[in-house]
Amino acid sequence: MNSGKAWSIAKKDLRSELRSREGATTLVFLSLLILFVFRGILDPRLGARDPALVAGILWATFFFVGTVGVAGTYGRERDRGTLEGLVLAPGGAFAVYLGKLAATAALTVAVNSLSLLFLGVLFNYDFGGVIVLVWLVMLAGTLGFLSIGSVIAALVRGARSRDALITILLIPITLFSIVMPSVSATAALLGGSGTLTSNLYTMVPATVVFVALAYLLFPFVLEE
Amino acid sequence: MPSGFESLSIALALTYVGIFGYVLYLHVVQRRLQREVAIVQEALRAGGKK
Amino acid sequence: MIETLEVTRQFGHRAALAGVTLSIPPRTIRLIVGPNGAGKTTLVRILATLTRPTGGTARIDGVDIAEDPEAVRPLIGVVLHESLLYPELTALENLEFCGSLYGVAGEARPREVLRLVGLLPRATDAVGTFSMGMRKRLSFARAILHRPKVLLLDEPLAGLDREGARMVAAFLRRQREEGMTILMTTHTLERDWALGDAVSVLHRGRTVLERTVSPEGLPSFLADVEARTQEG
Amino acid sequence: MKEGDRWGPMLSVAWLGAGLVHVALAFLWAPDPRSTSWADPIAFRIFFFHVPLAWSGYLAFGIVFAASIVFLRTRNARWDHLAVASAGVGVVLISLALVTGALWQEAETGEYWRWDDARLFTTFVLWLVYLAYVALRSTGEGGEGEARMAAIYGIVAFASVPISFFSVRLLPALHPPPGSREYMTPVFVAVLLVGVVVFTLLYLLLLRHRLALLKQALTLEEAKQSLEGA
Repeated sequence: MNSGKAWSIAKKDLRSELRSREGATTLVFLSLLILFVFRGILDPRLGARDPALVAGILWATFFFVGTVGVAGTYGRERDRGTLEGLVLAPGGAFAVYLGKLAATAALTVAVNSLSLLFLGVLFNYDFGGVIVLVWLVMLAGTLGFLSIGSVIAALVRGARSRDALITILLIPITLFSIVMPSVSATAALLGGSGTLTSNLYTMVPATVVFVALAYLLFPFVLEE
Repeated sequence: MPSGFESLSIALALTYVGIFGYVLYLHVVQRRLQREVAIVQEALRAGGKK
Repeated sequence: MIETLEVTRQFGHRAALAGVTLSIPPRTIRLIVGPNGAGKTTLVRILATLTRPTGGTARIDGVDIAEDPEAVRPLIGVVLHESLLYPELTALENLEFCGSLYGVAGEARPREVLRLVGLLPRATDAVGTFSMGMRKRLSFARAILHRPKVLLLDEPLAGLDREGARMVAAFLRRQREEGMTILMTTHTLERDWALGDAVSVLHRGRTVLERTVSPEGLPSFLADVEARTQEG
Repeated sequence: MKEGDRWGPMLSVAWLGAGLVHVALAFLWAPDPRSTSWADPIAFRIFFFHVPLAWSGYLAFGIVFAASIVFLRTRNARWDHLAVASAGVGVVLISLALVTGALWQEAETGEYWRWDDARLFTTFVLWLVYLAYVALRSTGEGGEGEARMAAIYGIVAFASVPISFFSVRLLPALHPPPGSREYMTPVFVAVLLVGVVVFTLLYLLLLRHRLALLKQALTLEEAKQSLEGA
């Protein structure tokens, strides 16, 4: 595994993203769409003050933004046939995984940060001093989610119904290992009861195992 | 709330209905495939091809 | 140098390759000919370590592609049907990115190969604006960027106009002079006959015939191919 | 079943016999009246079916996991067929385990479903994961691409079950499942073991059926191809 290759791929992905901005705009609009839907059905007076509800809304948004983001990065490479160029280069498959994971994470974390802002505005919800910790939980959860999300997205990149498949395959794997702990950690933060550590404590090992799985399996994943 | 005995019998019934249902399903599909194979082989022979 | 012995590729009962045996010395262009579906693309993909062979052995410059694909990759330059290029990036950015993957730093080598394929004036234009022929030539530049020993080309002249094909042919002859081993698949043998040093015929996944190229040898060769592939 | 198939009938007879014995034992077993760890002694007997079903479901997916690893290594299509067949049977067994688990939970606590019952929870995760596996297999592409995809997912999915188990178990809302262990009398354990044997036999029987079906589908595929090719 050659970290130089990973770094070059990350830089290339981000440069392509800045140049075409195709991924970013899709994700921002997706985030706005989901938040508007929740805003539409929830009367701010009664609904949006409950921490568990706000955490749930946030993580529903983060889940779909992450899924579409990671699907896009591999989908585009596969459709344009450029992924084989990355497999052909020396440095191993895991470097491709890390490079693309870094670029996707940067984009997704940026959009998720915007989502926090949008929620604050749409629900005129004041996160208060705890916003930094909420952001950190978002970061941890997003990295955990993308660490396995990339594997699944790369895996089904060539399948006909890949977008549906990605969601179907990702939900069972990430819902209980990443998303639910993140939701309860965020809810705990917003609700003031500080059991944050026990949730982060579970998400970190889950992420480590996912990255280990990626290391073992990615050479097979990229095979055509 | 169904009584204990009802729950048990429902559980038992569902389990074995499920199992035999699945076996039956496998059997039916197997039969259908066998018929299709016979048709295709017939077409092969009729066409005189190898 | 490319050597393969009874390379096969199959899944279940479908055999994409049923036994390919080749020996291609350096400084030669080997044409691989065969109808569509004979396994030409599969052969290129196996040698390029993109697809795993099911059986047989294949070595590039003595390195076994199944045992040590990582060691093979720096040795090979590959041109596939897809151009492996990013349309939103410029020609130079594409080559610099590819260079970074192969440990070739800076702009010097990228500019040099761009000049070789006559695209230096378009260095800072987005590849998305390039014509089909220009993209093909850029993918050749990409393939030789890291100075590989072997070139694996899957129908490189397909879709090129006369002018484009002439430029690519000149390019390949120059690479041959510089010691490159070149394997090139084609299904338009008549046009590419003069370019090759030898021809191998692939029929139903097997190498069935091999012949060194001689200027007037085409008609008799075509007759032999016809004979050999009839009773298959 | 094919004529040269000695095992099939023997396996079925063995399973039927053992199954009847197991059902009889489950009914005859009388709980120790003094112990208080379950609300309804009769309904508790569902336990003798729920646990063996869940066990054979886990076994089925363990085999999908192992077969997927061997397939990735050897690329021999036979392992892929084993994985597909085992997953199909596994989903059926796990679905029955969920149903019996819910019925038992309802008899115990009046609710059909409780998230904080760790056993029910992990069985549910396993069920969800392998529904996704079966969905992946039915994209219909067939061939090595789909087999490789499914093998890799089979590995990741199985590994995610314990991860999900530990991640959620430590959530504050969850407490360890109720019930002490004093009802584990030797007789009880014996009946349970008979159950496990019966349902493992059942798994093997269903697996053979499912593999035979797969073989049939392959011969049809081959016949069709030779029709097109010829």
